[in-house]
Amino acid sequence: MADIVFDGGDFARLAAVPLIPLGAFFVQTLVGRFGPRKGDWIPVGALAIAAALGIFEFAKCLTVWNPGFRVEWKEAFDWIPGPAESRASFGILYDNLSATMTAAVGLIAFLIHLFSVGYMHGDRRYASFFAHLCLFSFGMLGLVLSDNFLSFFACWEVMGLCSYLLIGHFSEKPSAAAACKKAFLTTRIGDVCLFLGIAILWTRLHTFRFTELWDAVPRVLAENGGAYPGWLVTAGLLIFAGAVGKSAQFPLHVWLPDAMEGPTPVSAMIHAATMVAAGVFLTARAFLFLSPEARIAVALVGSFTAIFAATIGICQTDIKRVLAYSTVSQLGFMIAGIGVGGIAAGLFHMVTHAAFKACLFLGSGSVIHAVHTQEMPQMGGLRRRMPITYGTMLVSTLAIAGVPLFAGFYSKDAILSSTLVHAMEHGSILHALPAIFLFTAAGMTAFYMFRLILLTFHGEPRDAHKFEHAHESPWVMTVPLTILGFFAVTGGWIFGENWFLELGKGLPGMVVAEGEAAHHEHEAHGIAMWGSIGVAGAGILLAFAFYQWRKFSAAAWAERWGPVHRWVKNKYYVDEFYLATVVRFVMFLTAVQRWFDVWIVDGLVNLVGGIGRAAAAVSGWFDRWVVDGAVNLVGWLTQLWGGVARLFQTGRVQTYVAWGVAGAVGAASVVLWMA
Amino acid sequence: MPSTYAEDLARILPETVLALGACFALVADLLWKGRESRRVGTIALIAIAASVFALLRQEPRPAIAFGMVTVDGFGALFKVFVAATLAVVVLFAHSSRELPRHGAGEFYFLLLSAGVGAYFLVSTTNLLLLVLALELLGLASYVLAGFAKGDRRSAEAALKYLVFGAAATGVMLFGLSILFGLTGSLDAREMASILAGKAADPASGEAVDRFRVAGPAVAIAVVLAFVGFGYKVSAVPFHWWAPDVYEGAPTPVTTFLAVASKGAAFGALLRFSAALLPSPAMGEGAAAFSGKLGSLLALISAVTMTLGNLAALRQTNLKRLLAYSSIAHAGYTLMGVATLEPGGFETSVFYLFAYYFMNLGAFGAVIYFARSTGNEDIDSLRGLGWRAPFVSGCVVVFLLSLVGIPPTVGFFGKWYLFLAAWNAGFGWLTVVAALNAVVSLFYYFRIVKALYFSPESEAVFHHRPVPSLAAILGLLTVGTFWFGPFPETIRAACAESVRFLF
Amino acid sequence: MSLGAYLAVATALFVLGLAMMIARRNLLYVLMGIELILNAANLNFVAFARYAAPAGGEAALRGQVFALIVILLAVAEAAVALAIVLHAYSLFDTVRPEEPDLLRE
Amino acid sequence: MERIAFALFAAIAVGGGLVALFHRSIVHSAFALMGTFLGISGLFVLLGADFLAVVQLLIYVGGILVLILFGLMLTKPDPSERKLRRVLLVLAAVAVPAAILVARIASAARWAAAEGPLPDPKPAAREIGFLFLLKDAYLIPFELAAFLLTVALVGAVFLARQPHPPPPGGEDR
Amino acid sequence: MGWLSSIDVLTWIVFLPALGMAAVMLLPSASKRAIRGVAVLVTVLAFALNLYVYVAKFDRWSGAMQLVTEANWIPAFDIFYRVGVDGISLPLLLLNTLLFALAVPASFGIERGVKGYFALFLLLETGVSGVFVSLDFFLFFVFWEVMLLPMYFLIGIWGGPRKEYAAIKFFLYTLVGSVLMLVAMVACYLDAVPHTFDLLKLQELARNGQLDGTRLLHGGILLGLPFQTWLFAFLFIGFAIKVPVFPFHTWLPDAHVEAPTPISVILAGILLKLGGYGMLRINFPFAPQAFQDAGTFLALLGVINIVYGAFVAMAQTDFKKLVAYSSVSHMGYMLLGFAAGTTWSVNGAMLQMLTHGVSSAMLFLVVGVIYDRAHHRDIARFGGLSQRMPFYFGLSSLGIFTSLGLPGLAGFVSEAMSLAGSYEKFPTLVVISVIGVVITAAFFLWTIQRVFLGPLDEKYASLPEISAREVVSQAPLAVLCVALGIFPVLVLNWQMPAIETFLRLIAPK
Repeated sequence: MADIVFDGGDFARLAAVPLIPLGAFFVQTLVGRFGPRKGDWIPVGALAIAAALGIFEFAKCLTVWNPGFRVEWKEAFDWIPGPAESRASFGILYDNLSATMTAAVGLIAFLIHLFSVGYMHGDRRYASFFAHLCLFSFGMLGLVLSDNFLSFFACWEVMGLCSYLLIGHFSEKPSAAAACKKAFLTTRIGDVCLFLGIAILWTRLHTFRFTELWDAVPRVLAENGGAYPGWLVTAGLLIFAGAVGKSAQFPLHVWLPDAMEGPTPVSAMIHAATMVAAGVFLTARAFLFLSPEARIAVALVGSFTAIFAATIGICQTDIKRVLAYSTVSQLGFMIAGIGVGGIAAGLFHMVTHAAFKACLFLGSGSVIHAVHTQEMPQMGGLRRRMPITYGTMLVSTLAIAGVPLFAGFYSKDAILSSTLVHAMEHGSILHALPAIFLFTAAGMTAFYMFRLILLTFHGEPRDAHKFEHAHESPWVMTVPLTILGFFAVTGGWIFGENWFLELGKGLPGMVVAEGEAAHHEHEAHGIAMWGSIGVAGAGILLAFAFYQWRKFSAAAWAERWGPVHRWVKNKYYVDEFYLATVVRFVMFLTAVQRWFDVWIVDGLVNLVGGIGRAAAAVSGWFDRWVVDGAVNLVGWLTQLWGGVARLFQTGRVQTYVAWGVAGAVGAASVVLWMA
Repeated sequence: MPSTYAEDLARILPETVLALGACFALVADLLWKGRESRRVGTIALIAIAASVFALLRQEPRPAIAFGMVTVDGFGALFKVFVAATLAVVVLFAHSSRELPRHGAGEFYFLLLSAGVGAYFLVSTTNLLLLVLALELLGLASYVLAGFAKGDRRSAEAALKYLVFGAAATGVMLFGLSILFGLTGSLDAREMASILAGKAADPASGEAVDRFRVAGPAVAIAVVLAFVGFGYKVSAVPFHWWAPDVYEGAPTPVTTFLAVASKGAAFGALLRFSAALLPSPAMGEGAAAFSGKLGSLLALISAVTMTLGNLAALRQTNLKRLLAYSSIAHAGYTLMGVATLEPGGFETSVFYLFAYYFMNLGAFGAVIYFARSTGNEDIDSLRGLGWRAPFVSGCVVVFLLSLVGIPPTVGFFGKWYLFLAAWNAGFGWLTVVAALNAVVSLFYYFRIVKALYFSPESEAVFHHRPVPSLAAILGLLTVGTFWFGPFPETIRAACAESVRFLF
Repeated sequence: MSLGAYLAVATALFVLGLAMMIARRNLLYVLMGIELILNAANLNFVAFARYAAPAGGEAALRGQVFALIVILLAVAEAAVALAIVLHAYSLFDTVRPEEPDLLRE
Repeated sequence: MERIAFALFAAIAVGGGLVALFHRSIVHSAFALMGTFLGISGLFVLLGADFLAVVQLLIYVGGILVLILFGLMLTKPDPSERKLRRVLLVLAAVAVPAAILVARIASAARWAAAEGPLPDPKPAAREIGFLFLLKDAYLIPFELAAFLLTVALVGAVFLARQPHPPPPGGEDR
Repeated sequence: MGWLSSIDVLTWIVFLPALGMAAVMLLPSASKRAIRGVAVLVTVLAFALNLYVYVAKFDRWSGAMQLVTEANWIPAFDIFYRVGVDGISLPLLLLNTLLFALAVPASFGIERGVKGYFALFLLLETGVSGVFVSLDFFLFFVFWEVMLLPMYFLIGIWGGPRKEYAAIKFFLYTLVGSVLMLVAMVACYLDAVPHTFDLLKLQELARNGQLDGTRLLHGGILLGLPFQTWLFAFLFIGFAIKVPVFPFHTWLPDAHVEAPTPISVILAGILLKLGGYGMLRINFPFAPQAFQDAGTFLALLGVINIVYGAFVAMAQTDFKKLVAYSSVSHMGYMLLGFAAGTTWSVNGAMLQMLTHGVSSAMLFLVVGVIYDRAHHRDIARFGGLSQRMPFYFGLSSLGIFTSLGLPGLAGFVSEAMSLAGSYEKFPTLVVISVIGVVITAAFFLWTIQRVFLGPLDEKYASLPEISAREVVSQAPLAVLCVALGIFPVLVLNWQMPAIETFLRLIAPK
């Protein structure tokens, strides 16, 4: 196919995509807030342009399909000068993956900006909300387009900052204040691991740029006799740990549910579509550095997170918490997908998930906006009052559940089939685990999603007062909903397997299955398709059974499974577990306080005193030795000399003469003795 | 060609001018019936200025007048030192309230005659003239110490100074008589050449270096002679009188004792040890002898500075504290003398000049504070830093210099002393001196703490500035700060003057 | 007589003078002690002058001149000493040297 | 003959000193001191310093001793001291080291002195007089001694003059 | 005006504040406005001159010493007034003059003894600038002492409740340090073959191994240790007290807590860098062999600094003490960077000195703002200030995130370079120090949460927003925080050649 002509103009446009929102951020913080409508039109406008440019460039790629398409703009901006091997500079790497991501992120960000104009109407810090949202968009877009690890890491952390600021938006609420700090710290642990990974790669290969690193890996493998050297394995795992932190995978997922404290558009954008997806994007980019064993580990982590989060999602009552755990679970799907080698499947699911999860969150936002509560038990029967929201959310739920013809089905099916292929190829139980986990998780997803729909929209309104006031949201909120709903439905066809599967071939490290492996793949594809439909159907039926037809009463099951239910309801006490171990260990080191953020207010001062004493004891001895040592040495000298002086300086002149003579005699004898 | 009578007279012109000035002050006071004490002071100042003028007009070639008065650069430098101190003491006397109102004539007479004594002290190697000069300086100082007639402390100070001084002078005379006996000559330079000559060893009979024969006797005689200098310089075994006399005597007199009398005594000590010191050419017996003397001086210096600093730690009276501090500084100066080589002497002379600025400043401050707080205790100074900012600022500079913190002249003085002592092999002495400097930090900064950091004492309220005294202190501060970074002028003068000794 | 004898006498007088200054409880003894010490020194000077240059001449007289000057010093010192002692006596009303001890540690 | 005279005068001098030191009453000590001065004057004669002997007699006995007696008379007679044993102790404490040192000096010293019988001394008063006036001899000490006496005079008179006007600032700060 | 231009510009920068001090001394103490005017004029002029040198007169491609001027001072002891500047000292000098210029408006709040305050303040500036430009060890030492005294009085007289104790402690620690340095200086002077104090000559001698103490001690061995080890130990302790390094750091929190705000800005912003600069200029080049051997020990100390500083900061309730301990932690990165000795790590360490200077100065000004309003610095008693003072919250969170090491801001660049550069030499230590990074983030965010976020305490409902004067002194620093983050080139281009020459000096032979 004719190669796509990519000239300076394109690169300028591509550079503009992240820089315009950045410019908008500065304008908004300094000037915008005093302008008309508190300057919200600046960020929205900026995002509109960015999205348009992103889509235009993406369209340019679509016109001529070339899986191996990759174009670079080296040394665009020289950051740390110095000789070649220790120079750090920023540039743009634009291939199929970043093309799709730029377009998707740009569009979603624009829609969410539009949505928040309505949602955040009348908020105290309206202007700064938009500024931070706009800065976040710069972070995400910058990350997707960057060509080296340093600028990637910079944008990665800028996004962390924005998520901190946005979660802490309603800073009056102490819970929000604690949540934003928790989010930043947990992701920070991941970021630090990512930084270490980058440092290892830089020390060994003396470059930050992806392309150079990718070329270096085969050379290193060759030198090392085909096996992954130790440091490369650790670097890969550390980089994956960064992804775990950011995409809220199993050990570091605790911050995402609390992040729901932030306004809903934030949850929609950051904690559904973009930021968390960055972790998956990173795993895709760094896939080449993962050794085979590491890949299995990635898959296991992803799949376990999927089923783990799904179980919790089932018994949550807060609508946003359900969606949050569903996001964690879906991310687990994507990571597992990549882990088993289905990079394209993972990325395909990421894009489709971005669409319908954003729609679900925005939908729940408009519901909350209408009934002013997040607790599902207080909702019910809203179908009649909010038809558009109901319609879009129903469509998205169908998509996420994996019902055929909807976007989610295709991408989830792709992941399931690639896990099956993986399981068949390796055959051992360990390799089969991801497949088992994912299938059960898929079922559960269908169950809790429909539980959500039924509890919110169907059945009788449980709270009359709220029901009366419920009304459909204004157009500025419903229009983005419908657009996203449209993608939730058509996502699967437009992008379709062919686009993403083709795209996968161009990605570094993707092994194209031929021959006997291809047979496996085709066979697996069939089983996966039917399997996922069956599982989804079972989930939906169960949900209806529980909540629509009242066959089984949810409450009855709850006590029968008593302890299990309580465990699951309380999120397996993971938060409490963390508080007990990791955090306390840190606190133990500082001996500051026992429960880190649960008991902030009381009982803190004396414990802090404890650390003061401990610190003082450790370094105090030196301090005492120098200062007090000097002072009481002087005191001792003074006493000593006081006594002696009183003995000599008696004030009687005759003793003076006597001592004078004695001195003379002494001096004479000293001279004689010396002779 | 032996110098004529007129030439000799011209050579001792500064001394004569000073003596005439003293008599004229006495007569003027009688004529004005004791009422115009300030104008008598100005007469004294004029006399001092005239003597310095005469000094500067002398031609630089060194010469011996009247057989025993050596007139050379070294003598000139110390005469300027004494004259400068006298001038400041006269100004201090103006503004100090401790002196009786109508004894001005006698006071300036005695002061100037003490000055004459100091002039002769620094310009002779003849034992006779040395004793006379010491006695003249001494007698005048005894009376000056007791000058505040009604005050019992001053009377006691004079008494103690007299008794100890007389005893010390007596022992020195006895030592000198033995020295005269051993060498048969009265001039130190002559003695050295006699001792260097050959003499029959009583035991073996053959001609042996006289020094090894008479060595021990000469050593004892020199030690006895050193008693006279030690007492004047307040070196350790003979310093007992210093704290009591400094505290009891009126402050201007204490200043005179601490700076002029001590400086002149150091001058004489330097001149005698240079003359008496056998040059290495006189055989290795002599070198051993001077080695022994050197280490004795080093020992005395170490003990002096350590005792001075330790005792000062516990003082509450400002003058007594400065007394011990001045003993300590005598110890530091002795370090230079102990090296017994031109390089070392030069650093002692420089340190004396550094000592001049900082100590005069300190005593001036005592007078200034005594006027407003009525007494000399440190805690009566509390909070004065805010009421008398200028003078307190000067005091801080003086204290910095006394401790030896850079850019002050004190630091550079100590720096030269340490270097000279280290090069002369007294490494241990440098360490002791450094430790002493650190200890001295504590008691000097107790004054700073009182001035600035403590709540105001009631004695400070009726403080009234004294412009004339403040001006003098200001000048001294400029000296302390200026000669710190730019010590070259003084250092060159000292180095050149020391060359005259050898 | 031999020079040593004169030296012995002089040393004896010196010792007596010193002892008198240190031991006796009356300031006037101090004065007397001073005179004794100075006399001892004089004796020494004259004795050495005599034995150093028996033939006379300037060297012989050098000791005597020194002795003369020392006597003169003694007079001056005695005068000033007496004045100071009496002055102290008028203020402290005692001649015991240890009475005036305002200035002490 | 000369040996006997030396022994006599030395005995008077040292004996007078001892009596002066140990006698309880100060007046007797003063007179014993006169004996010492006479003894020393005699020794001077033996040593040929005739002018000096006369000066010694005139000034020490006539001047200084009278001065001390005046001092005695003007001050209140203190009760005679009892603890003479202490004085003996101090004497011993001073005598022993002094003796050792001087003995060490005598043994080590090679006196620049002639031994054996000395020619009889010539009267030297005229030469001493000239010495004091010769420019290159002892003119300066002579003039300076004169100046010293005036200073002593002025100082003594100032201190002794009555009445003492009260000093500013009260009796005893 | 001929002679004005003849005096070289560096001497002007150093002694201009001294002239200012003289002018202030002459003014009557009542006219506060005139005194403050002189202070502002002098400091800003000094900064402008410095900027002119930084931009125009300094050839940044050559790593050698430039604008060197020499005048003899005490020829008898080969002591010369040698002044010069290179890539290492010029940025620090610029930061120094900038911080002093910014601290002047911050000290307009001082009412008591204004004349004394500004006189000592300007003397301090002369002392510090002098240290950065002097090329003669004796001149270096004199300026080092000149700087010690005004600091003692500034803390002692205008400080907080326990000011005397803090002042004495500061004085004693620094005095011990300077005595050690004095001994080392004398040893170098006596050991150099042609007795000299010239730093460049001494570096040259040390480079080819002639500074080995054979002339001083017989055989250059004392108590079993070679002369170089002694020299390195004495100098290192002397400078480590200033940095401060772990065991010698206890004076810093007291000095900071008791010092008035503008003084603790100077203390944190510049005085801590003197230690680092001293190490770079004197300590390491004079004993290259000992430096190589002590590499791991230094790195260990650095890591202890990082981790210990972070943990103790976590435990603090006083905001200022917290920032003080965070400075201890940040200086740990510098030490680690020096110890590793690779191009990136030393450049990172050098940059860390500048970025920490900017961020800690910013933080102390921030603390100063609250302290002026609430008269206490207890973090636990604040709450929800962001609602009352949003603009102030913006500025302070910028400062905090810079110190946190957020990419895009100044802190990240230097930390990343130091850690990445040191990974090659000390992989395990870098991993441990990364814990410090996380803990730093923890205590800073916890502070933001307790001070700014959460419900507004009604006691602070009436707090006024940040005043124009305070913004004036913080704005340049805020701009620098962002500028150094995005364009570290602004400083790196100047310092890289100089660091190259430094690395050649200490490279193992």
